Amino acid sequence: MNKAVEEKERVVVRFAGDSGDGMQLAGNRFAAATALIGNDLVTLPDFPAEIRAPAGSLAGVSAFQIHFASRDILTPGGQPNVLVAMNPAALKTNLPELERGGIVMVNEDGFTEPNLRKAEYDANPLEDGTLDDYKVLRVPMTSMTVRATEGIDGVSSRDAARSKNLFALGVVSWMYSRPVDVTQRWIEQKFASKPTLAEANLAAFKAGYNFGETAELLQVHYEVKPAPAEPGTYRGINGTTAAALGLISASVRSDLPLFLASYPITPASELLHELSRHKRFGVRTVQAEDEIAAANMALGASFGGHLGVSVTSGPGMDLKAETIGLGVMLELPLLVIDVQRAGPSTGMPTKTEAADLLMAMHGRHGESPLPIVAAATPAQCFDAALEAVRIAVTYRTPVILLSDTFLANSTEPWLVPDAADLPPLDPGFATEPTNGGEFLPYRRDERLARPWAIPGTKGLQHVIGGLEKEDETGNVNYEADNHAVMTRLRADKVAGIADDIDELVVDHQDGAEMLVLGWGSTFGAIKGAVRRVRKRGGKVARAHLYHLNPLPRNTGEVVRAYDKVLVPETNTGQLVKVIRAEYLVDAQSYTKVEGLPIFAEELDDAISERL
Amino acid sequence: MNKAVEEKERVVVRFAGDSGDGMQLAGNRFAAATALIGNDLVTLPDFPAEIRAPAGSLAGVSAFQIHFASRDILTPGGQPNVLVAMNPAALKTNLPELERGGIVMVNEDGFTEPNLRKAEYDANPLEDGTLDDYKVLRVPMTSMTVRATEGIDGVSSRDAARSKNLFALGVVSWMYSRPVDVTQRWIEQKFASKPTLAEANLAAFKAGYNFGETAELLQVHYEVKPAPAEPGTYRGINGTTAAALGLISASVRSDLPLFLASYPITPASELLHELSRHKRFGVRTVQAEDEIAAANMALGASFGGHLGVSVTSGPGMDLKAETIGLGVMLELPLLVIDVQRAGPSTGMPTKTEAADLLMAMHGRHGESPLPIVAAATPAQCFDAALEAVRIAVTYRTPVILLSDTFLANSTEPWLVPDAADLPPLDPGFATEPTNGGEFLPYRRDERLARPWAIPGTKGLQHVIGGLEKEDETGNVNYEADNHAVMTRLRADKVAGIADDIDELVVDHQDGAEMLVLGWGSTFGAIKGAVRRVRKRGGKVARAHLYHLNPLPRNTGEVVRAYDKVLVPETNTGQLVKVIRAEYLVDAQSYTKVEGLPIFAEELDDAISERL
Amino acid sequence: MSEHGGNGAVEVASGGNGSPALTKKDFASDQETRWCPGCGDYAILATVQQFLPELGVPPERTVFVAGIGCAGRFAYYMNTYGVHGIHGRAPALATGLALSRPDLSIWVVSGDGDSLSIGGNHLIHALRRNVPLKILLFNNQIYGLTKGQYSPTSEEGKVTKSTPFGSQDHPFNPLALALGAEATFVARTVDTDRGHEADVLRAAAEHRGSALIEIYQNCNVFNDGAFDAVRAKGREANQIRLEHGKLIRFGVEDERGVVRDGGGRLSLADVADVGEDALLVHDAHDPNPSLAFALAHLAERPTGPTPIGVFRAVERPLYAEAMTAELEKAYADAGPGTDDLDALFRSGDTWTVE
Amino acid sequence: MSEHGGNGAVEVASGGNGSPALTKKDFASDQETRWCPGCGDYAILATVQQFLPELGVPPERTVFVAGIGCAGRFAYYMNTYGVHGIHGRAPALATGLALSRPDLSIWVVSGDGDSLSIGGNHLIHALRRNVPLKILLFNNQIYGLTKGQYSPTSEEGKVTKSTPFGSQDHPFNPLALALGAEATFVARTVDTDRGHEADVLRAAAEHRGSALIEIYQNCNVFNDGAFDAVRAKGREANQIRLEHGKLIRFGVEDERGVVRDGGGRLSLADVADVGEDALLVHDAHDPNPSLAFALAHLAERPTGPTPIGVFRAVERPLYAEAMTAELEKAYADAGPGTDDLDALFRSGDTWTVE
Ligand SMILES: Cc1ncc(C[n+]2csc(CCOP(=O)(O)OP(=O)(O)O)c2C)c(N)n1
Ligand SMILES: Cc1ncc(C[n+]2csc(CCOP(=O)(O)OP(=O)(O)O)c2C)c(N)n1
Ligand code: SF4
Ligand code: SF4
Ligand SMILES: [Mg+2]
Ligand SMILES: [Mg+2]
Repeated sequence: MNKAVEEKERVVVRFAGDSGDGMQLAGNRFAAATALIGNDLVTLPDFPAEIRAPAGSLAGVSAFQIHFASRDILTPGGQPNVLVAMNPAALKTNLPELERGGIVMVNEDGFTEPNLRKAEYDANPLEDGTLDDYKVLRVPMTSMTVRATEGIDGVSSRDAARSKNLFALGVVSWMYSRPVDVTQRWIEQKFASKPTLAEANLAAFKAGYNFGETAELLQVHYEVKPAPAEPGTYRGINGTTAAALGLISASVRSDLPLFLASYPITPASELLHELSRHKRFGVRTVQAEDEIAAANMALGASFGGHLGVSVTSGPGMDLKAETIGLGVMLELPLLVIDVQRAGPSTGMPTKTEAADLLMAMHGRHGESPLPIVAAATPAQCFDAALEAVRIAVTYRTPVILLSDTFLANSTEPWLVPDAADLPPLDPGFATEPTNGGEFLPYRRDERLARPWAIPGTKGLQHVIGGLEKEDETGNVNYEADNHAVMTRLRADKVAGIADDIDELVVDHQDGAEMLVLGWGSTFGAIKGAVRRVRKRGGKVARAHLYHLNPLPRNTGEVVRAYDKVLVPETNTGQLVKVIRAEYLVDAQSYTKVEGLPIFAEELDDAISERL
Repeated sequence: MNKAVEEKERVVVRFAGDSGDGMQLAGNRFAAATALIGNDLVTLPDFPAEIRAPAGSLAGVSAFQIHFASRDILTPGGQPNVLVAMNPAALKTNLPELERGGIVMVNEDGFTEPNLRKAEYDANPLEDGTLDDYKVLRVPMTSMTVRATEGIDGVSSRDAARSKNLFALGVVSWMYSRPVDVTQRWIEQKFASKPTLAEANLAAFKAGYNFGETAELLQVHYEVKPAPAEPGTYRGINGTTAAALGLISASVRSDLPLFLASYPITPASELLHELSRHKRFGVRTVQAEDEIAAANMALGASFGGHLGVSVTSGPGMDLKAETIGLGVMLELPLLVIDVQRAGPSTGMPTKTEAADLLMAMHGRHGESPLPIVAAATPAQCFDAALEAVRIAVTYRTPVILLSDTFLANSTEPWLVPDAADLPPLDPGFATEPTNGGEFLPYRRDERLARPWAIPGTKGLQHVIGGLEKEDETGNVNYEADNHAVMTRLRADKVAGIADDIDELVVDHQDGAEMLVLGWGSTFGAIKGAVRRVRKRGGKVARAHLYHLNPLPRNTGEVVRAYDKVLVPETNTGQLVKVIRAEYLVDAQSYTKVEGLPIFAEELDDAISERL
Repeated sequence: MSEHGGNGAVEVASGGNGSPALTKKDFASDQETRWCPGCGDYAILATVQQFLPELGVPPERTVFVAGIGCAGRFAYYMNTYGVHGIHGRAPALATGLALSRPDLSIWVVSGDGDSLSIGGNHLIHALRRNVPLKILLFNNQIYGLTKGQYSPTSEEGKVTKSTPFGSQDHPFNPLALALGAEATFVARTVDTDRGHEADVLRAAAEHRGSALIEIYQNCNVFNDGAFDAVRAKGREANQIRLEHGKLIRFGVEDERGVVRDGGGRLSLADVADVGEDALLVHDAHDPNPSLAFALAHLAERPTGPTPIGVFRAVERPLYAEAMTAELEKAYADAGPGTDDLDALFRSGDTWTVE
Repeated sequence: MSEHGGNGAVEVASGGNGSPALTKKDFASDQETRWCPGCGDYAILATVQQFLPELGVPPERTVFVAGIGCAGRFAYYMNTYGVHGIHGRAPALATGLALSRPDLSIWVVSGDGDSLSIGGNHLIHALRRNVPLKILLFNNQIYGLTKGQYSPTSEEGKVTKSTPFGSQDHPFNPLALALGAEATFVARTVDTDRGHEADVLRAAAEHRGSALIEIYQNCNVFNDGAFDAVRAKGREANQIRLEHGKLIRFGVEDERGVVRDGGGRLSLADVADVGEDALLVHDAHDPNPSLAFALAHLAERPTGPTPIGVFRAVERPLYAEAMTAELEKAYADAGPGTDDLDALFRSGDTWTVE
């Protein structure tokens, strides 16, 4: 039976179920197929904070959202159009965000008495009218999956039930006309060693797809045309992988072996995991005893002539502060990546937030300025990593690269570059005494960077440390004038980087009186919100900061050019403090501190109110 | 023979010698006698950074400066009028600061060939005209001391030589007509158990005094009349002791046992040493294994119902950051005292600087606001400590109290208060469930402070931790709205303290268009500089911040009331950033980052240039 | 302040302070437990809640200080006072509490990463100081909460998320480390062995001072079966149960034992071969920790016969006990008043201006 | 990169890499030494500078990583590469250097506070990992640089600036702690005993892996005479010099020795009474650390007969040695290039837009 096909420009689907239900997998496979069709997309997983909360409990719900469209999109989307709910808990926690009139597909088999109780439902929401405002698809996914896999020998009905996520994937794939072969191929490869599992999963997936085609209650399905995109090869990538590839690229292009020392912490651990797999690129990874050790190990490796990197999240940043300060004094390259998460203290480890900017700037005792780079989108973490390394190596300084949970976990298409086009980077190790016979480890070049002389280089032996140093010689020195000079030199070196970075680019619009200024992961939401405002004829300009210290030279000019400056942040207003202090403009804040990214829709409202 | 007596309004004397020469003692005794006469005074010791650099070396010079006058004074003084130099190294390092035409008294016996070499003098400065612009007193102090102590049995000439600092003290005491009996009594008490030493030191002191009376080359001596002062009992006090007494007073007035956990670090160790002596007041002190442990111990003691305090300096602050953040989440009283020193990193451990303000504000991950109090003068450390404790206990919050090396080591007269007049402080422990049967550890009072329920209280068992808490119940909670609410509540609680602190007091002057705004140890220099400017008819106003977070309610009003706002700081400009960001006024910086306090003279120039 | 639980030593079954005998319920909080189904932590929680009433220390004078990790969640499930601190610092926070409140019974709960990786320094210092803390080290040889990285107790070559090619480092022997750190009480037990666990907890509670209790805890999600050799049903034969003053023997019919060979080294032997007299007698009270240390090294990994029970339990003055008593007295009798303050203010040179 | 000093083990007196034999001067920097006159640090500095040429590792491939403290100043006086890090973290920084540069000979210099108080965790982890570092622990049982507070090795009851009524805590036994932390090489020597010190340094240099060398160092300003019992002239009789494979005996005429009593405990005896055969033979190579541990506890404090020398020296794979070699190879032969990057970028699902 042939069903109607409707075209849609953009769709947001959310898969939600128990941690054990494999929703992340279903979502990721749906994203893969979607990417291959050529839709633009952004995804956002939402893990439960608990290791594995009791099955069926509210705390145990795991969700995966994907926003895809036939035009470029910027955020994982606010309200889903479709919600797949595998059990009552998943329905309860996710229904509130579903658009009125949206489609909710539930796994009927999951709505058992005990599960309803665990979800704290007094009555069955499928019966009591809770879902009246939505298009409801009640599908007994578990039993249908079990039936579909009957006869595959070696597969118990318990195993079979586990494949229900692929059944769900099948239905949704049909709904949005996703290609079958992509998923099929993946299943075959993934379970190559376990043929029966492969067979079961395949059967489940197909059963779901066929259910879509045949089921009475599904009359239409949809098509989302490919999005226009720059020609080239693409892959889906999240911020973690993008950062990893950026670091490896920096290592290859600089010939500096990559050395990562880290202590596990959510969400930063993923980068440690990713990099630990790249032997081929000579990547050394160490799981240190704590974050202090991790930072010191990275600094030690830098002293040895490696590219020393340490990645962590909020609490770990606190612990690295003293060592970063040492790095400021030693003037050695050191990259510290802060994958920000919701704080303060242990806070909400799996939730996103970007409230570490001022700590990055001021979170060390004494005057210890350092450059700060922030990534804007998942894929842009690649460039951000390259840029952070460039600055660290060129200026012999610790650099803090700010990312966050949202960027780390969210996926978007990445236009894969040609490695040969990536800028080479010369570490410029010192090989000769600076000064006739003598080596002056703190004699600076025109950028105020000092020589990087690594052990093994004859005649350049020197000792560096955390005590104030004499200008040029680097000997310990406690004199008043020298301290003033060195303090200024350290500051000027960092400030001078402004000559070496791109100016702030403004997406201006004639007649615009408001500038929306962003940094970090608010990029997509801001661009999307501005587009929405403009669609309705509103006039607003937009700019995004990739360097937070120093700020681009023209930043003052830019912010002064508008009557109103609005700074959206997922903190209580940090960049806005910097802008106000630097340029004395009455910049205003839009803040959201909920452990969630800002969405275009809400920011649209915020902008419109203020226009 | 009777010599002429001249009167002077103010005098600055500096005692300088080798670390082994006992200059700190000579200076301190001179200060004691000076105080007892009723002069106003401020002293400043300058210790060598080295443990004990080689005798006679430049690195080994130890100096003590005292500024005393017949009117109130505010700083240890810029240029000394008199320099006592016990050896060539002391002369070399201190001569540059002596006023042209000033008196330099040298210990001739100390100017030996080897000592000249150690001081890197090619020629003997006593011979080569180096001292032409000064009044030079060449006194063979060592030999005269030895001679004076001859015949005291049990005193070798080596021991005797050690008393030459008292000889020097004797001469200077005569020069400025200091009473003899004060010093005499002190010597007798101090060496009660070692009568021969007492005798020797006394002989040396008297010999010096008599030398003054008899020596040809001293024709005049001076008198400095008592300074007018508020009636009452006074004692000389430095910032360390004042803070210690403030903490003990807070403990007595609140009935909270004082618990100090610290890890030794210069210059903060002194407070640990001081407090560890006060058994009588039930003061518990612990030398922890590191600063992280120290902060956690103090926090644990606070949970137990004690007054938990930890004192440290820059590097230690870095290490306490994560624990302070935990305190912000636990909402327990915790006092962290940062005796700032010159940074970054290990920096210049014995030198002063106040560059930790922005770290105190932002040096933790996530949004973790806390109150900040800063001491203004050595004696004022007493009130600052009381105030910091009041806020910590009243608002159940960590508080950072900022002091610095200069305040800690410098001495000034302190008008001793009556303990009974000190404000009592009620810890207000929770004793009853908040809510019928239930206890809600995060239900707040009108100040937004939560109940402090300590172990042992039946029925109030509760568990608190670093994970985000549910409003009122304090249970772990990861919901978006709750996180927004709690983040705001934590911020509002701290911001609300502004209703509970003094307004910013302005020392205004009609026609003044410039406000000099200070915080911390710049108090004396600012007041002194402003007085100098006004003396010359300049018009300038002055205000000093004792609370850095929150700022007094009227701060904006005050800074907006002047065309120019000048902020002197011993950092590269930190408070100025805060003022500019908060009030959008074009406040300007005067900064000095030399490991030294700002002096009134230099600030006078800075102000005058800008008027 | 009451005498119970004072300085961390309690007479077991003291019947509590007059109050009606305590029950397990008194120690269970209303919070929903959130460990993975099948986690060894559940068994430990049950045993602890079951055991505590014995001590007669009421919940309000019992405090659980926990680190970060799955283990750290323990505190939320106890109806006592509790602090869920930051990662690795629980022993330090608990030390501050113990020094300020010697009247409390204080328990620390921590994982192998929390205690031995980031928190190693605080652990060894708490032990050497002999602070009255009962430290429960849930050793699952893995990082659970962060989803499966290796820990300082994981075996060499362990393949985990952070070590896809196998871990590189040689693990700690937690008991040997504690003994090297001058611990006065060192013991080991197994999560699911409720009887033995309760015995060890009882001994720890009776001990005056700090006690380190390593609990083999199965993480069935990220490191399942790590302790099967001594934990799985039917493997009791691998448990060398140490009891003070008793011969060290084990096996289904106690047919094996521990002997000291000529070189002075400890080894396992069949009682039949060596004879009873050759067997070592366990002396947990030996002031010298060398025997306990040798026993800790008898099995480097829990893969075969492994000693459990109390390795060492010796008397040593509590940290700051004398001082604290003195301070409390000074404070209690003549609680310092404003007159004392006035005297203090005026100590040293003073002068008066009329 | 040269084979010398590789992985921290060097053939002593290898005569260096062809370069003219090295001398003490090659290792002395031009910086003025700034310790108190009479400080034990001077003697150690002289011995180290004297000894290093033996190794044949040139100054540019030798690195001194120092912590904060008087001891930490050591680095400035060596004409090698050096880092004067932050307090307590030297072993961690040195670990990063060792892993990235296995060709270097890396020495860590640290005090008892730096290593055992704030830095305890990094020390024990470096030791358990067997990172090729030679760690010189200058133990003066006091905080020198901060002008005299007690340290984790100070005796109980010590009166210092921070403990006017006497310290409260029981000290660490540094060697016992190291042994508890799985150290592969543990030794002790005395600052002024140049000959013995050089022997110990030599043994440490020859050892493949991390070496902890406790050096009794006199702080004549804040803790003078702490080691007189074993250090002062004429007290050599109190030095129990351990030598692998030799009988453990000491005394002016070797008239005393160490025996193991019935209970298996070590004790001192007169050779005349017990006879030579009863004496213990030192086995530094015993894979089991129990004997070394017992010897470390033979003298709790250096107040009487005290063992010095090499307590333990055993082989164990270096941390990450295999992995590092592999990485260096991968990097060296086919140094990863842009082609490898392109392949890496395109791994996983990709799609193309024309
Ligand atoms: C300062 C800091 N670093 C890292 C983390 C992340 N973290 C939380 S628990 C943990 C280790 C958990 O392992 P373990 O201590 O063995 O406890 P388990 O979960 O196995 O019970 C880590 C690394 C953190 N919360 N804080
Ligand atoms: C983070 C930090 N805390 C404290 C200090 C202060 N400090 C410097 S050295 C030292 C201890 C010195 O003792 P030790 O390590 O035994 O070395 P020694 O001076 O005795 O050779 C301390 C506490 C510091 N520099 N940094
Ligand atoms: S991850 Fe392991 S330790 Fe943590 S709760 Fe689950 S089973 Fe238990
Ligand atoms: S204080 Fe002690 S350790 Fe430090 S230099 Fe002086 S004598 Fe040596
Ligand atoms: Mg664990
Ligand atoms: Mg020391």
